[in-house]
Amino acid sequence: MSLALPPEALRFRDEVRAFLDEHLSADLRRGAALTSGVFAEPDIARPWQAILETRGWLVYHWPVAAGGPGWSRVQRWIFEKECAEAGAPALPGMGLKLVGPVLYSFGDDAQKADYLPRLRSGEDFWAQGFSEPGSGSDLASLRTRAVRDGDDYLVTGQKIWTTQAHHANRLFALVRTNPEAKPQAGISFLLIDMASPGVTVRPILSASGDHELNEVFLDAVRVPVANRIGEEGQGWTIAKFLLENERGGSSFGPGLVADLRRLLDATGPLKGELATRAIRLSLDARALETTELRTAIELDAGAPPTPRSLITKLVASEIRQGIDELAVDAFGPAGLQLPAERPFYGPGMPAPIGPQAAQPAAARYLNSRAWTIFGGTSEIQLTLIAKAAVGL
Amino acid sequence: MSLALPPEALRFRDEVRAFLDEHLSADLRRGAALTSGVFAEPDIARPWQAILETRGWLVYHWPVAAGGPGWSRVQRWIFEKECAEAGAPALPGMGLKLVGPVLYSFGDDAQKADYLPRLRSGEDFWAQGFSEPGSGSDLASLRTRAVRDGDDYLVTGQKIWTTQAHHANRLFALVRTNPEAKPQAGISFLLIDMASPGVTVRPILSASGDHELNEVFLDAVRVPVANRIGEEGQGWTIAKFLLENERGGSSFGPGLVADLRRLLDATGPLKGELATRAIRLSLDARALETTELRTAIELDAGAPPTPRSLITKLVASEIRQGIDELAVDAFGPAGLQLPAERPFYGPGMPAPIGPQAAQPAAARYLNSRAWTIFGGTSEIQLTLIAKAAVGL
Amino acid sequence: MMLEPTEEQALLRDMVSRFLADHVPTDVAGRGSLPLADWRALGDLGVLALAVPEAAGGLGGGPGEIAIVAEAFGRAAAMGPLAECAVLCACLIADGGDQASASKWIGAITSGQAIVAYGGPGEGLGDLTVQRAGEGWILNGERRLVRHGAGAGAFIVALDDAPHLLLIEAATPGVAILPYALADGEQAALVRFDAVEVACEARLQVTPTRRRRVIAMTQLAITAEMIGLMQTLYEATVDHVRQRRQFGVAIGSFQVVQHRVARLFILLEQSRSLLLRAISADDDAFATAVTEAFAYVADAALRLAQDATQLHGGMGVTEDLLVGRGHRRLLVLSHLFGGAIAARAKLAA
Amino acid sequence: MMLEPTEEQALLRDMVSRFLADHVPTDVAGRGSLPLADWRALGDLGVLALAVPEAAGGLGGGPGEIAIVAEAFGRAAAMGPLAECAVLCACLIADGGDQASASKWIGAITSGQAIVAYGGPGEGLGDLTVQRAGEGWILNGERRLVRHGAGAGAFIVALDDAPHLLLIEAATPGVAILPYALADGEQAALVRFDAVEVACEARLQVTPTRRRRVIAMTQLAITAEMIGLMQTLYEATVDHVRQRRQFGVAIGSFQVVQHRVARLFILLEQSRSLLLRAISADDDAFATAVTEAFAYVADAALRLAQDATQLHGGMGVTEDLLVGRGHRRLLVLSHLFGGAIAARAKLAA
Repeated sequence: MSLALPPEALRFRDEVRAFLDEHLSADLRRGAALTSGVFAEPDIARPWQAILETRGWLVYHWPVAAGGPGWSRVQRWIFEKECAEAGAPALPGMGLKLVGPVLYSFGDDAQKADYLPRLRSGEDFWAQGFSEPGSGSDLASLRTRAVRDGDDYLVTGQKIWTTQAHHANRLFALVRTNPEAKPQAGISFLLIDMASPGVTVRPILSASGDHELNEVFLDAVRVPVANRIGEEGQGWTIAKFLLENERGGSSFGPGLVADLRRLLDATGPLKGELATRAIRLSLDARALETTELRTAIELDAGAPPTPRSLITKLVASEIRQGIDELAVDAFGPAGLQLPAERPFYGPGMPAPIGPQAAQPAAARYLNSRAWTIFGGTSEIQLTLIAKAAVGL
Repeated sequence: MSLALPPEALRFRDEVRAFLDEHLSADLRRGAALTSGVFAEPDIARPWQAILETRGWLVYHWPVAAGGPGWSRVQRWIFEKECAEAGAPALPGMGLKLVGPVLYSFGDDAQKADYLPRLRSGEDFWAQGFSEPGSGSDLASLRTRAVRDGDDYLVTGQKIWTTQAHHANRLFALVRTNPEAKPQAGISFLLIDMASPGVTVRPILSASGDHELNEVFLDAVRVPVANRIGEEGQGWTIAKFLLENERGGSSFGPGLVADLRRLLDATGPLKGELATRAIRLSLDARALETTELRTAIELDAGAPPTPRSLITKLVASEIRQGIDELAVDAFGPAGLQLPAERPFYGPGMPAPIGPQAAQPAAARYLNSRAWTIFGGTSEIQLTLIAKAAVGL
Repeated sequence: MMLEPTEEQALLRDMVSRFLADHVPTDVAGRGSLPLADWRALGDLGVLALAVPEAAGGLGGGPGEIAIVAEAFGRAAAMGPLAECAVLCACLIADGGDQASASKWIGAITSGQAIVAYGGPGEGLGDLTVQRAGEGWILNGERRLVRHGAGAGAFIVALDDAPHLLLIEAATPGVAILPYALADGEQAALVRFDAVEVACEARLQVTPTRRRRVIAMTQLAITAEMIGLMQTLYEATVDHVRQRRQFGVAIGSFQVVQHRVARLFILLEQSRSLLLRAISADDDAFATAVTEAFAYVADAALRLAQDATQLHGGMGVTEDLLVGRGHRRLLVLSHLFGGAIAARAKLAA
Repeated sequence: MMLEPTEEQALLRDMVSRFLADHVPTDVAGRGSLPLADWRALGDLGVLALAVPEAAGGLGGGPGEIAIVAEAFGRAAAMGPLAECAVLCACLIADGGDQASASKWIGAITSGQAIVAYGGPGEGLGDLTVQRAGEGWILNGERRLVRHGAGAGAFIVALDDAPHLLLIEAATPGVAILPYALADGEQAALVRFDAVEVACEARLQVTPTRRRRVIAMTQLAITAEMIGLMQTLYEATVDHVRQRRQFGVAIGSFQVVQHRVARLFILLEQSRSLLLRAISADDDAFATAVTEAFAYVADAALRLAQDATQLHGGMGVTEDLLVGRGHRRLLVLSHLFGGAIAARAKLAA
């Protein structure tokens, strides 16, 4: 009974560490440290993606057959922890974490050959078209229609909360192909070229002033039937697969541990209530990374997925919000500045009030409120835990 | 717009204060300060009840027609605040607060003449027979049966959580007189002589070791029909009247403010986390007493009862628990002692570890967990607030 | 003892509310300070003279009146230099300024023609030193969070360790103003003082008691503004959970949503109680009662804003809805004067 | 890297669990220490020798083994002087005692024949002074929370400001033992030392590093015991909300109940993670990792106990159900060594 990493794991860790030391430039670290949104912007993400792809570690969580390096779950955990400690950019997950696994699991050979290389090279930038204005947590009520027209579908509807859609050239979307069927049964999974006529992207500004989210309007957009993943009506099954990947896919704890440490480096030692909150957050984050390591060890040992992994997203969201609220409090008056310019590491940014790390604090605080909403609200997560893990 | 007490209210306050200075003996104060349960035990409660009755202030919350002093709501609030500040014993509410108002509101002349004087003199000590093992928050599901037999009912069933029933000679109880009717419609309200054959009281020890609660077994207990309050089947209406009195009847804030102050007097200045918790509790308690004063002012001005008063019991319960948990933490190791002997002010009590105020701390902590359960759980209260105050 | 506003207070509230309803429609609310023209119009209505003593040509309003106006601002998510300029700086000049300062600035502030901004001491607010120089002083250092400092005609600078309150015009040589945006969209400034020569007339002679009271009045205004905005966010949230449907029902029918909104109701009622308590406190107890109210409300406001955002779902984190913008505003207001943490520390001391 | 116990650890766990299941039925569990006969039987099974180094005649178990046994105790709500006596005092004597002490006490402890109780320093635990007197010392003062002190044959007294660890027999002149009951039904003692003469052989020579480690092992045992009891209360609560019906349905079907139990699941999993992390820490990191685990678990345990009580309704506050008695036990365990607050303060320092 021990979580201590065995020698071969330590060697692997050192290898990752050495790689990060060498290839993660100061500019990339700085960009990552001053990113206010969930994911790095393309100017940071693209070069880092290329570096990882060159090393063969971009799709480290994909199976060997799909081009992954064949790492164990524990190796993935170690890799994620080292990346977090080193302050690597958070690559957008829509391609690598979401549609990638869908493509290699449900796509046909032509689709795989067509899309996977471009996904990895960064030529394709993906956005996710799931949510709609009327259907947030209740995905099955989606209304975007795809009507068959020869070898194409004509897709009409509206998607919302589409992260980084303004950078994307590809959209994967759930659409209703059969309005007669039961809500879940009539849904299909389509790949849409954002350059198609009828696609309009409208920005949604966050309260922080960040532009990460968008609405995507689809007006009789012509999508080849060949761009459908799986069978018609299989969309719900694929979506569930994807959402489980989203929830349980990667480790949150290491990033939270590292972010809290970086915050405390920037603020210096905290006193009083702030010190107490920092300790509590640190214990929560360390517990979470260990919970994630336990799950990785179990999966490597061939155990079936544990319901414990359901807690990850919920707990991570609350720690994230706790850290970002602590930051505003700890930076004092400097935590209240919120320049309109972006990115925070860009040349157009005004001089910070107080330490540079304080400048994105308010933006981060506001943005991180989204963590308990998107990707399944905390309320949905708790119900899921009660049912699947507790057995109520 | 001001809550400042006008001169006549200040004069009234001074009158109450002078009375308490003179009549609240050191022994009574000490007994009250070292009581671990919700209510004072009879050795403390009876003499204090007699003193108040002599002054005409025992049933200060009853209308003039029922024998009350005709105080405004604000006067009641002031009286309760002064009693709390002075550390007066908490008189059991089953008679004075619960069945008393039922008697003068729903009783016939014979019942009033029979019971009210003995209630005030302390000759009658009342217990409340509402809850049953199967029906906690769901009172309408009660199963104790009362079957008509000539001029009597034969009452059979079981009541639980009967506070101080081991001291009581009277029980007021909800019983099912019509098993055919809808759950709420078949219930009646009876007054039962505890000396009747078939009444058995079994103590329920609290986790703290205190004996406050009991089970009362009723085995074909003969109760004259004349002991029924109101009509047959009117029990639910009377119970609702009584529960509203229980929830909204008196002020909790002043007692919590005073208890917290006494705790801090005993512990001396607190540091760090404990100081923060004390401040938060103090703000909560001061807000609550002010919320209660606002309600009193409104009622005196003739406004209808405000839904704001629904928050009182819930908020008070949580502050109560907060203070009692703070006490255990603040007393340090001494907060962990829990002698089996009772009462804490009695001659048989072993020497305290640390300050005397620390000796009942663990008992109080354990007992106060009941606050969010009895008299409508916090969950029930929140639902009530959502519906009646928020309008959901 | 009266919960309702007096007739005069009700007239004041209705006047301000009506003005703000007309001039700050919902889609504009919470995006930044009122335009100067609107500010002047408020001055014309007498709103900005409210806190100034009658002897100094103001309306001599008390805590009740100030809270009523500030709450109306919060209710409408309207912004402007109300608390620090029209309450704090105006009162300090009226109380302690010489004839020249008073005649130059008080009329300008109360008519909405000029802003005097406040640079008080506190953790993270920057260091300042003041040295005697002849009849006057030399000022060096900075104030980091001077709300509305970008457009101010003058500053009142306070020092913690000295009884100095100095009124310094923005155009004084050595004063450098670095404007920046706060989270609520208002402009603040970091103001640097580089060997600024301050004449002896610039010193405001305000007794410590009065100074404490005026600062408490300012904090009361901020507390009342938070409560007004809490009320607006609360009502928006109740409406939303009644209307928004998921899984075929209104989300307000879910037990956890009901309980959560019930908690917000409690926060709001308790906040209001402490505000009323502060308004009603006698002079000796006033400053502490305000600190208590602020300590509670600053926490409650942020908690309410967070839950309002959560219950609004995705829309709650955008700039499109007032709930997101109100959240930003409450983030700023709840952190002024050191926020709830400094207030609790003060109460514990 | 292995989550499951080794084969030997599993045998140990099963043996202790079986013994406790046989000897501590649910209606007895959580009411106080095991009877002496049972304690001796555990000694016969080798359980009490687990922490003692092999060189001193023990089994030389590590953190994993100690956690397994302590967790089994918590799971069964069984009580006894496991942490402070069989782990802490036994190890201190084995490490630092002379031949005579070792031969007198170690066998007696590990066989369950005698109890050596621990009086450590800390806030509220009482003042002690020790003065040199010839070859030995004179001890004056008290220790206020000596668990199992009432029946102890000897005490190990530790001082904060001195490297002293003194082993003092209960019968030594000047030692006065005042037994009292703790909230969990166990007997503790306030022990007074009135000019007690301590011979030089009574001093346990334990290096600071080793002492820190042994104290961490003790805290680890208490942490594991809490987790075992949390698991028991959690399971009782899940069973209860499945079975208890109100308003015609199981209360476990209410959304707020579901979410609340889900939170308990999270607390338990996170607690277990920090325990495993501490067990797995290398020597340098061990003491800090234990403090971290204890700080988290002490809070989580009390929170879980409170919610378990709440969800059990009225029955939860009685002595009849294990949930109420388990709550008492967790109240005590979570406050040992200064509780979560002291642990957090240590981590912040």
